[in-house]
Amino acid sequence: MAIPSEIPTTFLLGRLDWHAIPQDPIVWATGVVVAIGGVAMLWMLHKYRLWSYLWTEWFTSVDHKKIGIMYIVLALVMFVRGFADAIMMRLQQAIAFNGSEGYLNAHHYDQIFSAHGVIMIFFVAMPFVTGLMNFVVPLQIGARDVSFPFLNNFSFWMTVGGAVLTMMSLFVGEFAQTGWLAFPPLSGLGYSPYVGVDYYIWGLQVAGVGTTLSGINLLVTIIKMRAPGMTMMRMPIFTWTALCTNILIVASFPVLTATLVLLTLDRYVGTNFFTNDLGGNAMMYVNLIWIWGHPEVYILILPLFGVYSEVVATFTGKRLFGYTSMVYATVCITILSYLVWLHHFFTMGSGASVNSFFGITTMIISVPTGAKIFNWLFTMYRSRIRFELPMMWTVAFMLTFVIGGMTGVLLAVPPADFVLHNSLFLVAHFHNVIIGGVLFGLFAAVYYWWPKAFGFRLDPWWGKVSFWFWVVGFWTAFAPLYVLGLMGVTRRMRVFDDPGLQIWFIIAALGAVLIAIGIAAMFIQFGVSIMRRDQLRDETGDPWNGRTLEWATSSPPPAYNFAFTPVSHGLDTWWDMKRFGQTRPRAEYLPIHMPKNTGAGVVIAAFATICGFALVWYIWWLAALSFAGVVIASIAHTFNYGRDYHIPAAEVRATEAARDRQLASARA
Amino acid sequence: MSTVSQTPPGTFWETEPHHHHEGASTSIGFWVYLMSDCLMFAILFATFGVLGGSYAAGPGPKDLFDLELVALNTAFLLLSSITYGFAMLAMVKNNRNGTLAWLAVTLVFGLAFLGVELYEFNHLIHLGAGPQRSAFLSSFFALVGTHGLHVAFGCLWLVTLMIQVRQRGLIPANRRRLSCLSMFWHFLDVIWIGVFTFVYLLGMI
Amino acid sequence: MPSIQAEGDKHHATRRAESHGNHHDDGHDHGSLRSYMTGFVLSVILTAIPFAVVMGGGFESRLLTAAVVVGLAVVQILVHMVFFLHMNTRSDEGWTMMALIFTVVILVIVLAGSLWVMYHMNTNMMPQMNHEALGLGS
Amino acid sequence: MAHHLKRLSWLAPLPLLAGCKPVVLSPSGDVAARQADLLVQSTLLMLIIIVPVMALTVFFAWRYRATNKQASYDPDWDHSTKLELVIWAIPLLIIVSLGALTWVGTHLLDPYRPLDRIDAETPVANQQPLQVQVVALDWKWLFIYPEQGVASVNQLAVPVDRPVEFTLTSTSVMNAFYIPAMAGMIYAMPGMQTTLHGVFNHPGEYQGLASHYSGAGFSGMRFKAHALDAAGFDGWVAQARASGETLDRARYLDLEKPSENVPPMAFAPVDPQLFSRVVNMCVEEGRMCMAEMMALDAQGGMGLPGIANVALADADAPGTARPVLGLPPFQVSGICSVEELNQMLASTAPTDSAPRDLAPLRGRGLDAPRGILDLNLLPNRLTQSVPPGGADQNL
Repeated sequence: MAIPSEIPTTFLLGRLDWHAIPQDPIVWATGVVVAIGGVAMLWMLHKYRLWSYLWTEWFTSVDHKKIGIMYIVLALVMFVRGFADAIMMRLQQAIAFNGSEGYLNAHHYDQIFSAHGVIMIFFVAMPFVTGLMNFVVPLQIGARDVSFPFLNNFSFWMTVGGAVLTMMSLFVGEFAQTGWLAFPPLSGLGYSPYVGVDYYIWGLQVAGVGTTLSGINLLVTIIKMRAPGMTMMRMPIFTWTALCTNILIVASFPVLTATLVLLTLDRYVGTNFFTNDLGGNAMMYVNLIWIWGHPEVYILILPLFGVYSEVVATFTGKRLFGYTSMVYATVCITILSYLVWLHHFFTMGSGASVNSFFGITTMIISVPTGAKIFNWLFTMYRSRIRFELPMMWTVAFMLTFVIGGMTGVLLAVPPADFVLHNSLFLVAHFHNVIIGGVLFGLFAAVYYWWPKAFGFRLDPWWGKVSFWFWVVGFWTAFAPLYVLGLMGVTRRMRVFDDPGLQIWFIIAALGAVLIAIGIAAMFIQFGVSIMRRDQLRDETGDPWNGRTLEWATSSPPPAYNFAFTPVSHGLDTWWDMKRFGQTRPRAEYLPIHMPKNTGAGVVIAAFATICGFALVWYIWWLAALSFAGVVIASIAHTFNYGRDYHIPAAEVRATEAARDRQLASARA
Repeated sequence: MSTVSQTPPGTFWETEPHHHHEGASTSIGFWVYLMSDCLMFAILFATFGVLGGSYAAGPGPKDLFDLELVALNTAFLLLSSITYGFAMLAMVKNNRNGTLAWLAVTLVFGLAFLGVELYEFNHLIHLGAGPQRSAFLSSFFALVGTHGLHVAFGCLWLVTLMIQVRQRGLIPANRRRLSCLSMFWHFLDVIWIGVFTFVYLLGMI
Repeated sequence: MPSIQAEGDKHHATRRAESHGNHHDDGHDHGSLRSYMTGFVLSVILTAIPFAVVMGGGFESRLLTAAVVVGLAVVQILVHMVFFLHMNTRSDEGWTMMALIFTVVILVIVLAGSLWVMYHMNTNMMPQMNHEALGLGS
Repeated sequence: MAHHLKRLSWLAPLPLLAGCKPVVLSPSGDVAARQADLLVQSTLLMLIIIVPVMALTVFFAWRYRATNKQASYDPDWDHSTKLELVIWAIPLLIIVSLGALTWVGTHLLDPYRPLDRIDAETPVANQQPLQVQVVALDWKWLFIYPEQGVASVNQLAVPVDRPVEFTLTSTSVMNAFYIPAMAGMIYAMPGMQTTLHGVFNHPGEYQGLASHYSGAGFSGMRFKAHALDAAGFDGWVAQARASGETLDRARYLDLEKPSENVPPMAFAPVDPQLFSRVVNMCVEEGRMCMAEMMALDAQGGMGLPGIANVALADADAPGTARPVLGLPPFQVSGICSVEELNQMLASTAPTDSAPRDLAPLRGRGLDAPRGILDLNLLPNRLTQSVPPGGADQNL
């Protein structure tokens, strides 16, 4: 709040001065906690001499499995931040009644809800999904890595760079106070003159480059690197959904990039794309950002549809019902997701014909989605369901998601949207599909593929604790929001004057507490499982009696994934292999051609992040230097022709022999 | 579908040496990148389409554009396209010096294009018709400027590749890179067709 | 289970080196002098006509001029695609073409959709006036 | 209506929590009521499929649990054309019915469409709607009653059972105007004018609010909407008139400055051109009005001389800031004479609010459909995207 209206700019530090430190005890306390945690972590790393291990084995790794895991770690870290924001909002809304201003001022509260949305979408859901695809897809299609392993590493570090910029805004300066999509003119220089929106822009741009490149990479991997015999209609369903997701990424993130560039020009150069004067048109921004924004929703949910399909088929011990219609449903959703963007702004006033067109296309999407639900349902029919945690999450998803889908279709009816738009009903709806669809699926996926990634299972007891707290907590937190929406309460409110509403907000806050316990239980589960890893060890590589190729190799898989390339003769290749007893090939091992690790990705991404920071604060010399750094480091990287090496046959032989022994002991 | 055969359909593992030949994904990968870039231009075109008539009571295209200059620029870009084509043909014939020579010619045309464009921008800004004057000019500078930035990046890449070809010759990695840059260069040409048609020619009608 | 007697490691390494050294087909068609020249001549013509038309003052009907200019641009884009970018249905098993078609579909949706939406928005909401009353009208 | 409500009463259960009713489902205005009806009908339509799916999920999950060895097990059954037809067809049928409902409902309840009925029984007779001009300011609402010549801040009063036509705009950022009990919401945006038609059927005091986040003072941007009987409304107007504070352009520019949690105010008389100037963003002296600018743009702009026709913007005005890499903000100077301006502002947006029949189910600004992409170019429709003379100019 204490930001002066005229911010002096110096050559050396740009706008950066003491005013950049937020005048807010809550932020200070957070800063102290983060600093203590950070120092403790650094000390641990130093004490156990983990630096060079981390650098050589993880940070510079081009192994898709390790990059996938790093993505998910990033997502979990950012999830804690995003959830902290959520619980702060719930608390504020639960107490800001009867004349109370609550404990957050507008400057702080408005940053929190903007940051919550940005972080949850861009730095939790996106990296989580990307990490999952990175880890699973090459294994599922029988490949040794992705098409462009270096690019994969670089994409990851760009995502980290975006996250770092966003996190930095908490302690240095401020974050956007505009909502997660930063509509102009509010996000224009006139109404947001300080650094909040600039952090938003550069955080997303840096991460967006990573996302686009990662999308191209995975898309090409699926197109070009499939095992022999694996035709399109024999691809595992998760790979199919990953393919469609990456198509959506490649075809929608450029829209976001271009839109944000235009906003940037408005803010830095004074152009008039979205200003009120000189011919600018703010509605164009809303139109463009939603052209990206709607496919984005499907980028998040589609891969999880794939996860549910894999989980259902595995834990019912049954072939997936209606594979073909599942594929067509996925493709339909991919195309249709580009035809519905206007439903996010029916109430802007585009008129009845436009509104009804987009309303109806939106409803049409529910048809393939409905078909998917039925397919999972009929996969369960006449099956033998093992209620392991992934299956529990899947059933919880099916029951939760249909409600979210129903309220979604409801919001697609323009006249209904006229009373529900921007209300807490809308907030409840999208949390219903994103938590009930995306997050539940991610938890199922973590439990399902954890043994593949680390060689041991997760502890089921703590997993069940987490599950029940999450499911009950979710409904306790969001059912009241549906009710409040029907009472005409709109979103992003900081204080309320109708005391009758308070009880609902208190219930919602209690739900958030339950969810917090669920999250804590999940982290305890990870810790407990790591400590008990020897009891939980998976020696077969196939702990769930799986159907797809990732279960054909050991847990965790060797660097090269498969010593020999698998050949597919139909769906569920691993299931077929087991059926015909062809689970391990016997032949002379060959040297395996693999990409080398490189630090170039870390370096270029670090320069890009510094450049973003310099641009936020108008530190032009640093921006120029770091941009030159990006260009020079990239060019220098292209002069490196020796990017690969061969794993000698002897090493492969030794690894595979160890696996033979492991399998033998598992059988014994 | 529900009939499940009981005999193995064949072997499930490829135990013979198997070449995923290196860089097989590069051309499709780069193509996909170009498609995403194309969508970025689509947004800039859409913005120009919506805002291109908002002159804010200032000058419109007829007051500002000089078609002869645009024709000259188009000629530069077209010529650079065909000279890049010749470089590729020389590359196929394994003629390193020929490739380098044609790349150099391409670079000259590329730089000439950039020079003319910078002259045009400079001229407009001097007139007072800079990107701040109206939404039309904002979207004009954004669209044409983004294309120009791409050409500038292409020139930088071209220089890098010339050095690499000189150093290492026409090795497969360099051939792949030359093909990628070829796609990039011709793609920018395609975008330019859109620019001169929709921005300049239609603006002057 | 088929067991193939594999050659020794060393032998492999040489075979790999060979196959790396001399493959020209990197999944991409490089065209021929003839195709490049055809493309070039065609695009020169297709560029010259619209410039000539517009610089010469255009046709009587502005709509016709615009249609001719846009039509020729579309043809020229196709020429560039075929002769310079070597688009065909074969390269990379048709994926290149698929990607292109998909992009064009999205492009059309985005462009047409934006213009349509924004047209309605502007018509409904932008300040309007009866400019004839002001004497500004044509 | 009422029976729908009863069916949905589970949504607002527990007498303990009462005291607040789901106003969206039991509103006091006919438009909102019809919107609520549509909401309920759509929900019921979807429950046709949602309920069986949820029931089957639970049933299958229980029935086919691994421990239940009695249940049949058919691991290779993965396809049934009949079943797949059904699972695609049923959602499709529901969506087709819902789509039809949506198409009609959207056109019928389009906020731009003048009302044709007061409530389910009463059609609109020869009754002109009450004009209310709404301006979203940072962070308060200004209501101007052009017929009555009064204005109020953060307080709306309208007569019961008389259609109201709101024309809305904003001065700074995007906003949305929402009286849940009356007629849904619509955006209010700077330099643009939106329209909302609504009516109150029951007298009372209702909550009105901003529903689109607009910055720091957004939470306090609330007002009370009073639905009064005819006498009460006249009384309210008289009281407003008695306030004695004039709302002219100078007072407006003062009012425009950001302020939070503003208590209700009243003004009379009101500059009759004020709203028109706000929409056209030319309340300050010397600025070119938007309509004038667009008319000029439609003629191809003002040419090179137009470049110089600008003046530095007032650096203290809200929303003005100098971009770090650009020139200080400037604005276009108006060129119309006072008479021309008066004529133009008076002729802005002629409202045609006579009750209509159901035939052209379109917004006011548009004519009957001619296909999805048909940009019909009427000469007097000045827009930014399509100047007269053809879309070809800037497509």
